Amino acid sequence: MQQEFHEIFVKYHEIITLGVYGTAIGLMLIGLYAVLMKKNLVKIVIGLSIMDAGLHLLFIGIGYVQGGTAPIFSPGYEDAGDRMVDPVPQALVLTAIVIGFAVTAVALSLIIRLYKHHHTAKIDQIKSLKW
Amino acid sequence: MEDLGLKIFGAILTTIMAFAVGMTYGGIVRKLTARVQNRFGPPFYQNFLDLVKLQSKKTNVAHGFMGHTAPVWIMVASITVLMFIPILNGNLWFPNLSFHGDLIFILYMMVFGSLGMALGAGQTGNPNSAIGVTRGLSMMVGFEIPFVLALVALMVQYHTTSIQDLMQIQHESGTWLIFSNPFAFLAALFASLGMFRYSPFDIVGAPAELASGPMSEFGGKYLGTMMSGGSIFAFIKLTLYVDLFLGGAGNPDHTGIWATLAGIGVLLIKTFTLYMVPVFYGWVSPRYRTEQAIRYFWGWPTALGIIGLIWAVY
Amino acid sequence: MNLFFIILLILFSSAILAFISNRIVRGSSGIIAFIGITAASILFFTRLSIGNTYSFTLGGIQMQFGLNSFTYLFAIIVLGLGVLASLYSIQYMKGKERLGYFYFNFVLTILGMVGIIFSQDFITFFIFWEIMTWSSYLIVIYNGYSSSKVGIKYMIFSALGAYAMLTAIVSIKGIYGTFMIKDAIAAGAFNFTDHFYIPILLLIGFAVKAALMPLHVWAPKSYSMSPMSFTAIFSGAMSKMGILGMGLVLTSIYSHASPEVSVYSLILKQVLGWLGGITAVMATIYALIQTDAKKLLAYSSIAQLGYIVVGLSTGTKLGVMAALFLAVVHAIFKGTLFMVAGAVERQAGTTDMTKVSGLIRKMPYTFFAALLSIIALAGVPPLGGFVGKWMLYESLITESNNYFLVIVVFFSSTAAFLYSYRFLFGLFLGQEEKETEHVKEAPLTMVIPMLILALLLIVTGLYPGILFEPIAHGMEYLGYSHVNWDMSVLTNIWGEQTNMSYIFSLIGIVFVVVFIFITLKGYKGTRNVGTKEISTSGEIPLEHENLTYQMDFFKPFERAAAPLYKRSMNKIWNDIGNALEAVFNFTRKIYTGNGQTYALFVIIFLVILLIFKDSLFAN
Amino acid sequence: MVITPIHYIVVPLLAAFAIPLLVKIHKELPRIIPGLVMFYNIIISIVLMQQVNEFGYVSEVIAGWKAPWGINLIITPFSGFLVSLISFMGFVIWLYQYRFKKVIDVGELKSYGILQMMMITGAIGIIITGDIFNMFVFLEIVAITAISLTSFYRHRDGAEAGFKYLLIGGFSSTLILLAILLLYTQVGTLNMAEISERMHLVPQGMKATILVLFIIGFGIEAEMFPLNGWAPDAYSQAPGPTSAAFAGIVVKAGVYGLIRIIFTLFDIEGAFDFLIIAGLVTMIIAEFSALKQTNLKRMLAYSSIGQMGLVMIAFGIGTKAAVFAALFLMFNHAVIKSLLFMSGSILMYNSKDKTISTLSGMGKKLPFISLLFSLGAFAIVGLPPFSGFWSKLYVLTAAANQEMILLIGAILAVSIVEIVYYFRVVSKMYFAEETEHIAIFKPSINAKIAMGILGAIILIIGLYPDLITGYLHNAADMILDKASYIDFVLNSNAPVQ
Repeated sequence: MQQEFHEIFVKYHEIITLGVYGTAIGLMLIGLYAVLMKKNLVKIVIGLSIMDAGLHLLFIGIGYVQGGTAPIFSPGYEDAGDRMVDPVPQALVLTAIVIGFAVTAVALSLIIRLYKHHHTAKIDQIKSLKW
Repeated sequence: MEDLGLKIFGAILTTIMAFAVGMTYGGIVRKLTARVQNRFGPPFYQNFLDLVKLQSKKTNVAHGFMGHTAPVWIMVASITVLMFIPILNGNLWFPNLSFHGDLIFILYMMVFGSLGMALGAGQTGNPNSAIGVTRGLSMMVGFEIPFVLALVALMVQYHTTSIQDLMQIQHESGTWLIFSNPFAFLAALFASLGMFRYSPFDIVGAPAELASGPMSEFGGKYLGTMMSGGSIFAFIKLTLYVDLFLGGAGNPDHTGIWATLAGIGVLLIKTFTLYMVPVFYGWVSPRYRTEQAIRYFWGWPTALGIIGLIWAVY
Repeated sequence: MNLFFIILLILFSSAILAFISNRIVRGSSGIIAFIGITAASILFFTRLSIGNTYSFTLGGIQMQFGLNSFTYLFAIIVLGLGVLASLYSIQYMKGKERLGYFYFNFVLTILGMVGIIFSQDFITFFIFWEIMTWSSYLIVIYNGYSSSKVGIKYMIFSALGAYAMLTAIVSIKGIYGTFMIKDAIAAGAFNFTDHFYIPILLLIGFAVKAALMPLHVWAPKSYSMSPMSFTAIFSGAMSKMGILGMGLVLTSIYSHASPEVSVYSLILKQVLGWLGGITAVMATIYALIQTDAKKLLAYSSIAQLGYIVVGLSTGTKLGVMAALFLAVVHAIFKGTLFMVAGAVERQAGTTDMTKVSGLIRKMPYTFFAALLSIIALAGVPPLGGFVGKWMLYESLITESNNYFLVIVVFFSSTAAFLYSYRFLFGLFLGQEEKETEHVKEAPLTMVIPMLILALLLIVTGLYPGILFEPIAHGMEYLGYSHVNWDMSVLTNIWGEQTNMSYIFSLIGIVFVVVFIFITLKGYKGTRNVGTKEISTSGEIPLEHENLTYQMDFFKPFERAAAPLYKRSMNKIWNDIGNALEAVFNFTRKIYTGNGQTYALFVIIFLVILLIFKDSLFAN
Repeated sequence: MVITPIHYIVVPLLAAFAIPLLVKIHKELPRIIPGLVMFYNIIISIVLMQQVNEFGYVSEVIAGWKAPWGINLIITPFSGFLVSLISFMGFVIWLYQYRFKKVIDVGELKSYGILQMMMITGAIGIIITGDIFNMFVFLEIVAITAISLTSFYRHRDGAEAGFKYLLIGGFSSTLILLAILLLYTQVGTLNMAEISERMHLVPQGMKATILVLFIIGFGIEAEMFPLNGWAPDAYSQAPGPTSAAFAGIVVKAGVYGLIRIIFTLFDIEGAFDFLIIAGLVTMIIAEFSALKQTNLKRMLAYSSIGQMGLVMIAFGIGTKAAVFAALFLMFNHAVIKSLLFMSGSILMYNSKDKTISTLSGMGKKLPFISLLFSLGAFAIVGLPPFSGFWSKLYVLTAAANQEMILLIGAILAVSIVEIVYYFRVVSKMYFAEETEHIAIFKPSINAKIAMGILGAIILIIGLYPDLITGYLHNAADMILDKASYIDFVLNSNAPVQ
């Protein structure tokens, strides 16, 4: 059963990889679109988050080794080094997610305050600081 | 030492002669002008009578230090310049104190008197005087341009800044500079119209308009001394022109008494002829306004001067 | 410790002391400044001799202080005028506000100039140059905000000049590897073959300080707005720093230019000469329409500096000598004249010539100083000014064959009579104002410096040789060989001579004789009257009436020369300034204030870089 | 206790977390603690700089994993110089802000202290870490704290500035992360020394792409045009001490990142030319924009951007003399611009509508502050004998050695603009008619001391630059000597603590 699954996996590996990359880049572009085109502050922040998510996905996709195992050295798996999934991108993504979370939190709190003062959440109406 | 004594004697003689000639010329012009205007006019020696009258006035009105010294400045300028202008070419009796009569020095020294008079006139507090002075100064900026152009043309053409040398050159070559650089001469001649301040350039004194301009407040000994200085000055200007353009007078090779007298005679003829130019011009022209006068000098006379200079260079 | 440092330190500490002491004892700053400058001068003239040098390293750059015969000439100007102006300043500034501030900058300016004189390398030169600039800027704005636009203008042009200079300096370092002035000259930094921009940039830098057209627009107001005791130095000495630099550069160009590029140096000669000439003419005609005596003098300064530049531009022996002589004489008479203006300002409250008149009886000594200076300024014999003018004309006519330039210069100097007269008449002559009845002669400490300077003019007229000596040494330092000079005989290269002592004695004798004659003749009958007693159509003007002719003084001339007044350089610069400001204002619109736009910028920039990455970041 | 580089990070970080606890003990503690921490940091700096002088490098391996596997902290003359500078500036800024607002509620004080400590942690971390991802994390710490500090005042403009900063900062983090990812796929390591060693394996196109991403990512923090839209807003809206900290600390970290990437990681010649062009454009646009500003702090902000442009130019020239000049510029910029922001903030508090035109008469009301502001203005435009002159001179000399005459011309032309707007302010302050009287907020004595220290540094360095040129020369050597850095990190036998 496991073997079968593995074969199927190998078979469609390329498609899946492509899919992962495509999804990641697609997400990033969607995020970018939201950041650049949407006027609503909240939507812009959502766009930023989507962009981050796409990037994280890209990380994971790149770090994945086909048929790899968990990156843990343990008795009986001394040769795991050859076929384990690269742990570094995953660690990075974990950190990045945390950071993204922090950024979003700050952003949302700022939006609240902006809305309080300007009574609008349209970014093109909030430009008392210019030139 | 004997030489020095002779020189001083000559200097005094020159001064007296210049004074006499200047006064006489003035008188003659008054007479002539009157005749042209169909008046009888005063005798030609009227100027001397005037002077005597002025100098013998008992009361003189002094307007402060500058007013007091104004005649002194004029006399200083006249006499100093006179000493630097060769009257007769190479003649001992009319000493050429000039170490060659430097043109630039003379140009500037001639202003000395005007400056003193202007300051004196300024101190009197009479508005007419000040107006006259400003007119005079403004006009000077006008006529100095063609005049200097002409002088520079001569200097450049003959590589000398000395009047004596220029006279010598004319003497040796036999050609007057009026012929070798006619444009420069014309420019200078036009400038002389302004220099003598006859109509149409009589805007400084401007009789009937500014009283008598800078002179308004002067009288007695002051006016008398100023008149003397002015007369000397008129002679200086004429002699300068004659020296520069009309070949000067006198002959360095013959310095005997008769030659000298002949030289003086030639000088008188030449200067008088020259003097008649502004006078004639004045008879037929009404007075300019100041800016018209300035513009006049900056027009053709300057153009002629420039042509003269170019002529001299090439 | 080295003597150079001691002198600079004395000046520096007296600047600091002057700043502090005013808080302790009001008005003591002036005295401290005077003492400091005097002490420095005494030390300078007694202990320091030409040829001394001292090398040191600062910030990894080899530097050198030294004194050579060329800079010594300027040291005479700076320190001499500095001592007198600071003495004058004590009374002039008395009772004004922020004296500590004023004297701090006053002494610093002198420090800057002394430093420039000491500098043997470009870096110290530049450092002191900038110290001089900003400290003088601080004085220019001393009189208040109304003049602060003036200050900005001064600073902009100074910065323009200084940075042009700095560009040249670092280029010299980059190309020839040295900051030493002597080494750079020897290495051929100024030989005009390649890197011709170096001398040009340096000249621009110096031209600003020398108020050369078209970089002069800062000068009229800066000169007239500063306190007069400072302007005496500002115009008298500081502008000479520009002349110092120009002299150095120009002579190096002329003496080092190789034959194949002599045409360029010929062009440079012509350009500079004509710039100087035009400066002289334009400044003169602007001077004569001024109604404020201070502005009149300011314009006149610019005109005089124009003559000096003309002289320098010839590069001939007589021309350079004339320029340097004029530089010294200009320092003397313009220093005096600004002091005179200051004295009038202090005593009568204003220097507006339409409001003041007839001060001659009130301030006779001041008038005397003014009279002598004006005679020198106008170039009328027999004072020092004439000597300089004579040499200038002679050199132009006989040596450099620049005939039309002679006419231009002559035009300017003839027109100079107009404003000379205007100055004397406007302040001192004419009828006395009722408002100025209380005016008294300026205090002694103000009169003495003026009189000393005025007497110096007589000396330089009688014995110009005492100035020729240092000038000749300086020129020999610059590379001219066999500079001939005489105590009082001027000689041009055609061999024609003018004997100053001769002229002087002649004028003196005639003056005395006629003066005695006119005074003694009918002495008893002479009636001294006031200025109100005049014959105006047979009426005597009333007490309160003032008939002095002061308004539109040279209106006829103005009308005649109207085309010359049409385009003012000031306006052109203002237009340029406004255009630049508009550009700047437009530029900052990039920062729209919209966060999204900024984000867009980032993305666009990213895309552009990614597109061009191969060409941009090729290995 | 042995002092090691990790203290730099740990101590402020600990302090940041301790502040909310300590405030329970005494409500004045959040005021004092940052000062103590910064003082300790200065001590570390002194000790470590001595070691650096002795051995050349000091490094520390975290958790026993040697490089390239673990994260290492490394202090070179260059990073040592910068962290010392940051520590020092941090201390001066603390001195200045101590009692900046007398009446301040504890909550605000607490959060301010936390944020500030975090920011300094981040800035120092960026500089001393040898791991690129670690650098990214620290950069994010700096960014988030800086954003929070920007909008620290709860008025509307603060939030706006903060949001803009956040928006652009978000891009910055995304791009850097992407770049790190790409780099990792190519070289398979995150240690900077190892990356640098393996860089030649990376294909050209990929290398350039990564570089572009890095440049934009760090360029945002380093205020490169056109990525600096956030900067003027953030500078002008942040509290006074924070503005000073931006100039003295945050930007320095950003530039450090940029320089590290370009000099150590990559060996692409074109990047230097790019730096020159980018720096030039940054400088020109910023100084032009500064000219017509009416708000003093905004003007200072633009000026700050312009200075960073000059720093970029100097680094871009790339010779040793130029790098030395760039470091000198960074030092000067930190000191002078902080002084300007400090004194400028006090001036602004005393003006009614925070515009330059209301500054008239300040010279009389606040003589000391005005004097220091003027001193700063004189120094920043590069007038001798103040410290700003030397850095400008060195930059120009370095440029001249490469015969970049037009570059020199451009720098100096822009300097004239700089002079105009600074001197406008100075003359306004001293020589304008006093406007209406408003209540004067006098700075406390400690603020005066802080500014006095900076002023004294400006003067002393200006008169005797040799005091720091030695350190700067060492630092410049290090930046250019990539090989020995790699060698040290990877095969080090030197004292590793």
